[in-house]
Amino acid sequence: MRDFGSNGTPRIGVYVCHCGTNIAGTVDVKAVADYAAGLPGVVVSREYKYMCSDPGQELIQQDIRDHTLTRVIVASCSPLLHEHTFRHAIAQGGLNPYFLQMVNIRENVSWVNDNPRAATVKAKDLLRAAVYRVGYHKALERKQVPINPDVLVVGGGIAGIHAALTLANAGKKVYLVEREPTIGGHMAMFDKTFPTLDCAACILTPKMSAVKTHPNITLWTYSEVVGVDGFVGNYKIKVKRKPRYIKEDLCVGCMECVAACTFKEARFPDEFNQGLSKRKPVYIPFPQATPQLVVFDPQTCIMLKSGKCRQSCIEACDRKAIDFRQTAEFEDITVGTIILATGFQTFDASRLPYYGYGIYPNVYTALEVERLINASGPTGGEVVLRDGRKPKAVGIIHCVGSRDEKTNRWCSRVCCMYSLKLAHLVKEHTDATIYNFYIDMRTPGKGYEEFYDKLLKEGVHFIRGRVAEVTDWARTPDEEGRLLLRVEDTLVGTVRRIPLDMVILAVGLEPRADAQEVRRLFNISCSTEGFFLERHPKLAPVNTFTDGIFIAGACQGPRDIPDAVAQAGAAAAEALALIDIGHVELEPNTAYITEEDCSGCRSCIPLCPYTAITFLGDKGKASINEALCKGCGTCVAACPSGSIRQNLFEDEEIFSEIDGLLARDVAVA
Amino acid sequence: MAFFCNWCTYTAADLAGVSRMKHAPNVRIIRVMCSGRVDPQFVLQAFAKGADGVLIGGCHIGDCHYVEGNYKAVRRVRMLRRVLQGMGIEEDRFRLEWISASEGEKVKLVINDMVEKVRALGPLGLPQRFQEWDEELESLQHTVEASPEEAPVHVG
Amino acid sequence: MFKRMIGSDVPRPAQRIPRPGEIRRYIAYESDLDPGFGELIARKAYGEKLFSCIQCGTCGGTCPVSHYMDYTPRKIIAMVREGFRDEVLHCVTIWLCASCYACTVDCPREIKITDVMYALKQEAMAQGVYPRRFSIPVLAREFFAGVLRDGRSNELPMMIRFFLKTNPLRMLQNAPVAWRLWRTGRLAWRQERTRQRDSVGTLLRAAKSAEDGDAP
Amino acid sequence: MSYWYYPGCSLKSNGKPYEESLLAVLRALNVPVRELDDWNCCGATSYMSVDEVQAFSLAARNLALAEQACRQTTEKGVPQLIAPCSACFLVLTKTQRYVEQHEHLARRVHAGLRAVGLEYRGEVRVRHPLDVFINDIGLRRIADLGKKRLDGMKVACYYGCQVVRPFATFDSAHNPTTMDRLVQALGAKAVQWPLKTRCCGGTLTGTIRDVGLRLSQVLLQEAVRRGVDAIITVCPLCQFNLECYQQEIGRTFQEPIRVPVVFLTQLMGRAFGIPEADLGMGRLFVPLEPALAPHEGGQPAHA
Repeated sequence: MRDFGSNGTPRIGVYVCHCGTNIAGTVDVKAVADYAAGLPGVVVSREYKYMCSDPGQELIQQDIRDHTLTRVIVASCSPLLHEHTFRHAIAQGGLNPYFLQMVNIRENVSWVNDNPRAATVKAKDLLRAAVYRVGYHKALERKQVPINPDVLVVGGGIAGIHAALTLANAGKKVYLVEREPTIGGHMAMFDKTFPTLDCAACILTPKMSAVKTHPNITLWTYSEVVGVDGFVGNYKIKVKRKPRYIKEDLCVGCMECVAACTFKEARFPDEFNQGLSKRKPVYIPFPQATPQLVVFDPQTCIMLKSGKCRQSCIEACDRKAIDFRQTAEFEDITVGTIILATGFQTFDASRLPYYGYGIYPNVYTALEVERLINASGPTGGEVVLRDGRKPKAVGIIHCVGSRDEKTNRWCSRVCCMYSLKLAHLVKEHTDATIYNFYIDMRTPGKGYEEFYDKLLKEGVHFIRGRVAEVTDWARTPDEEGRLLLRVEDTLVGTVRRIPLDMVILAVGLEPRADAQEVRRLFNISCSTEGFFLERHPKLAPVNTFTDGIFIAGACQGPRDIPDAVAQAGAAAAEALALIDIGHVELEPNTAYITEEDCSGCRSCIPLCPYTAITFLGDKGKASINEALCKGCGTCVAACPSGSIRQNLFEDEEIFSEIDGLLARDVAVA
Repeated sequence: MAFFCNWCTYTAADLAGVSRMKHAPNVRIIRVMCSGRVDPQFVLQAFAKGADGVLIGGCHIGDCHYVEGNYKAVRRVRMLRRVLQGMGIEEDRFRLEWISASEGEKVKLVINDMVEKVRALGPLGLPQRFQEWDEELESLQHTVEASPEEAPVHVG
Repeated sequence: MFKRMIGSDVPRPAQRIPRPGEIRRYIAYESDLDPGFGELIARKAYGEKLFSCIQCGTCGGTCPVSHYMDYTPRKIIAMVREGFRDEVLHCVTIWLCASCYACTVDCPREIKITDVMYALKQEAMAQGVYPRRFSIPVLAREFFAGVLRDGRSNELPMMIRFFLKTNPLRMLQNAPVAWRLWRTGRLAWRQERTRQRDSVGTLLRAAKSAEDGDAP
Repeated sequence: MSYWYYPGCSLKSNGKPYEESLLAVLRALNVPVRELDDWNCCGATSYMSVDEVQAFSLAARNLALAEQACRQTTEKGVPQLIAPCSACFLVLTKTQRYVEQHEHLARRVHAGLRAVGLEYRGEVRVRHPLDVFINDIGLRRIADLGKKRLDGMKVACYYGCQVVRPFATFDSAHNPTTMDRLVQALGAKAVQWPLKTRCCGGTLTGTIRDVGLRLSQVLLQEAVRRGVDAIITVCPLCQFNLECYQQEIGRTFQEPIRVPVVFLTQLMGRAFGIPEADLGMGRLFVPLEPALAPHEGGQPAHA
C-alpha cells in the first residue's frame, strides 16, 4: 500500500461516464469500471450514461454518504469542461472540492482513437494514474480577489460602442480606447445597412454622440493600449495618446485651420473615403466624426515634417488650440475587466491579380463603392466611373479573398448580403444592368432570404460561378474600352464573356494585421485563421482563456452588425456579472514554501515573472506572496531543495501520476 | 508520456479531440499549469518507470500564459538533454514542442511523428534493465556470501 | 467531330442547339455508375483533394479551351466524384486539355485539375475507349514509342507515323509548314539519339516492375 | 558558378534558333555552360498521358545525370541545370516536387535509376533562363551590354503556360514580369497585356488543329491590336505555333496576320551586337529585321 502520509488510506469512488456514445462507443466503459474496482483504495466503481447530469451527480453524492468516500475520480470529458461541475457536486456531497480528480477519456481517448481495444487500455492507464494520484490530494480553499468595477473597452466600432454604452448605462465607469481619430469604425463608412436599408449614419451617429456625452465614459480616440499587466479584477493598463497637435479641450471643430492650411488644395488620399478623395494635412475624417476635433497628420503636415511652414493655421485658430510641440501622452488606469472589440480589416484585393484591382481603374472594392454611394462621400452620392461616366453594366464578384485555400479559407459571412445591398443601391443610383457572380448564395438571417428574393424580382442577374479573370481584352466592337469578365455559368454549363463598365469586388473579412500583437499584449489566443479565440465556440463565445477579458464583434470572426451588437451586449453582461458579484474566486493552485527545507539559495527569486517571491533577510529564507502568485509552478520545478511546493500540482501528486500511468504490470488486487 | 501545459497544448489536445483527429493511442497526457512546471525529475522518473519517450508541450515563445515559463522550460530541456545523452537515451525519445491552443492538427502530427520515431528505436525498457542489474547484483552477492574469504571486493 | 463546334467563336450561340423535334432521354441509374471511380482517379492524380471541390467553376472560366469542351472541367470533377465513368472516359474534354495548368493554379481548393485530366487520359487509353483514329492518343503513343526507341523524340518520323495512323490527308495540310521548317534548317533529318539507348529501356522497365512489385 | 545545359528535343530541331541564340548570349555574358552528356527526352506532356511513372523516371534520369556530372567535377555547390524549353522545365521541376512529396512514386523512380547505375539525390536545381538572367546575372550587366540598342521598339512579352505555372518559383503565375524587365533593360517597351500566360494551343495545333490555331490566332490578334513590333517568347513550342503557323492561321480564319515572333535570347543577342547568323535569325519565317530597323538609333549593331 502506498503511503499517503497524514491523509491516511483513501476511500475512493470511481465514476466512468459513457457520455452517451461519445465515450462508450469506443471505450469499453464497463471493463474500465470493473478494472478500477480492483485498484487499491477504490471502494466503489460505477459507470453511468451521463455523469454530468443531475442523477449522475446525485449518484456521487449518495456514494459519498453511503460509503464514506474520501476521494472521488470522474472519468469523463476534459477537466477544462466539467472539473468545475464535479467539484461543486462533491462539495455539495460534503467533501472538499479538491478531493476530486478528473480523467479525460473523451478528448484524450475516445475521440482520438478508432481502435476500441487500444482506447480501453489507454482509459485504464489514465484511470489508474488518477487512483495513484488522488490519495495525495489535500483539502484546499479558494481565494477571493475583489474586482475593480471599471471596464476597458478597446475599439470604437459598433461593437465597442454598444458594449461601452451598455456598461455605462448600468452605472459602470468605462474607458473606451480607439486607435483612429474618430469612433464609428467600418459601420460609419457604410451608406445603408442590409436588409432593412436603413441609413447607417442615422442609426450609428446617435450612439456615437451618446458615447461622447455619457458621464460614465472616458473616450480616448487616436490612442492605443500599450501595456497590460495584472489579472482579472485588477488589470493595470497603459494607454498611449498619440498627439493630434491640438489641445482637445480648446478645439471646437470649426475647421478654420483646415481652410487656412498652406495647402490650398486637398491633395492627400482621404483614408475614410478609401483614397477616392483628397484631404489636407489637417482634417476631420467625416462630418459626424466623434469627437469633433481636427487632427494633424505628421506624415503630410509641412510644419511637423520640416518645421518650416507659414503656420497660417495657427493664426486662423482664435481659440489657440494648435500646439505643434505636443508629444504622446500616457495614461495609467486600473480596470477589473476588459472587452476587446478591435474589429477586422478587408481583404487586400490586389493579392488576386486576375481580378485587375489596381490595374484597371474601374475595378473597385465594395468599401470604395459604399463611399461612392454615400451622400457625404467623394462624389456626393453619385455612382460614377473614374472618368465621370455613369456605368451601364456593373458586375459584383463575390468571395474575393474568401473560401480560397490560397488566401483565406473561411466564408466571410457578410459579403453575400452586402453584395445584394450594393446591387440594389447601384441599380437605384444608375439604372445599370447588374450582375452578381456568386459561388453559393448565403442568406441565413432575419429578413435576409426575403431581401434576396426582392433582388431577384428587381431583375438583377445572378450567375453562379467564380469569376476567372477581369481583363481589357476586347474581341468585338461592343467590348472595346470596357472590362471583360470571363466566367463559367455553372448553372447553364457554359463559359461566358461579359463586358462591363464597373467591377465591384466583394472583399472578405480578415483579422487585423496586428491581431497577433494585440493578442500577445492581452495574453489571449488566436484561432488558426488569426481571429481571437473564444473560450468555447458554443457556450462561452465572448469569453477568452484569460479571465476577465472578453471579445466582441468581428475580432472574433466575420460577422454582421446585428451579430456584433448582440455579442457586444453579451460581453458587457459577462463583465457586469463579474463586477456585480464584487470578487472573483481563484484556483488555489499557488506555490508555497516549506520554510524548514529552504536553503536560502535565492535561485527561485529571479524566476518569478510576478515578483511574488521575496527573500526574508532575517530568516535567510524565501517567501511567496500568495496574492501575487499565479500558480505557474516554474519556481517549484527549479527549487534545488524541493522546498517550494504547489497546491494541486504537488510533486507527490505528479510523481504518483507518472507511476500510476506506467504501472500497468502491477497486479490487480 | 506527455506533459502538456494547461493553456496552450492541453487545450489544443482537447481541440484535436473535438475535431476527432485520430492519433496514435500510445500517448498518455499529464496536465500541468505551465511547461515551466515540468521538473527534470518528472522526465527522469517517467523514463525510469518505463516510458519509451517523453514529450513536453507548451505555448509558443512569447505566448506563455505566465509570461516566460516556457523560456525556463527551454533551459531545463537543454540541460536535461545532456543528462539523457550521458545515460545513453536516444535524442528522439525526448522532445519539446510549442503548440498553441488553436493547433489541434499539430498535436496529432507531433504525437504521430514522435510515436513513429520512438517505435523505430524500440522499447527503452529501463525498469527491466534495472531489474536485470538488480538480479546481477544479487547473484554476485550470493557468490560473495557463498565464499566470503575469496571475495575480491566488498559488495553490499 | 470538331468542325461542327468550331468556326467563329465570336459571337457564338451560348449552347449547342438540338435538332428540332429531337427528344433525348437523360437519366442516371445508380446501377450504371461506378462508385469507386472517384477514389481511383483521386489516387492516380495525386489529388486526394478531388472531393473538396465546391463547383465554383473557376477552372471552366480560366481554361482557354473550355468553350470547346463537351463538359467543362468543373463538370468533369462532379461526374468523376459521382462515378459517371463511361461518360467521362468518352468525352472530348480530357483530350482537349492542353496541360496549361491555368485551372490548377487558380483553383481555390487547390485541386490539381491538370493531373486529374492526365489520370483520365491514362484511364481512357488503358481501357481503349477513345474514338478510333482519334488523334491525341495516337500522338501520345507514337511519342511514347519513339522515346522508348531513341531516348529522344524525333519530330519528323513521329509526325509521319502519326498522320498515317490518323488522317493521311492532314499530312498534306501540314506539308507547307514542314517545307519551310526544312528550308530554315529547323527540321532535323539526322535522328537524335541517346548513346545508352538500352539504359533508357532498362530504366523504364525497372520503374514499371517496381510498380507491379508493390501493387496492393 | 557554372551551369549544365539541358537542351531537350525541341532545341535540337524546330527550336534551333533558341539554342543558338541562348548559347551565344550566355557566351557574350561570360557565363560558361556545358551540355549535359547523353541526356534523354524529358518525358514531356504527352508521355504523362500514357504512363506517369515512366514519364517521371525519364525526367529523373536527366536529373541524376546532372548530379553525377557535377560530382565528377571538383566544383562545390549544387548542380544548376538550365532547361530553356517550357515543357522540359515544367516536367523536370514537377518530377522533383512529386518525387519529394509522393513516396510510392519515389520508390519506383529510384528503383528504375538503380537498375542503370544512377542515383538521384534531389540536389540539382532546375533553372529557367529567365531566372538565371534576372537572379544570377542581373539586369545591370545585361543592360550594360545591351546599351539600349532596342530603344523605341515595342514588344509583347509572351510567357506561355508552363514557365510560371504551376510552380511559380521565380515569377508571378498571373502577372509575370521577368521578361518585361529584361526587354525594358535593353531599351524596348513591353506592352501590358492580359494574355501573357494564356495558352498558345500547345500540341493541339498538331492534333485538334482548328482549336490549336484559334488559340494562337487570338494571341497574335491581341498583340497586333496593341501595336507591337514583335512578340517575344521563351518556349520553342509557343514560338513554333505563333510563328510557323501564321500563314495557316490567316487562311483558316480568312484574316491575314504577320508579326515577328522571336525568342527572347535572339532579341538579347541583337541588343548585344551578336552577328545575325549566330542567333539563328535566318531561321525565322517572319524576319525580325524590318520591325527593328526604324527604331535602331546610334551605332549599327555589328559595325
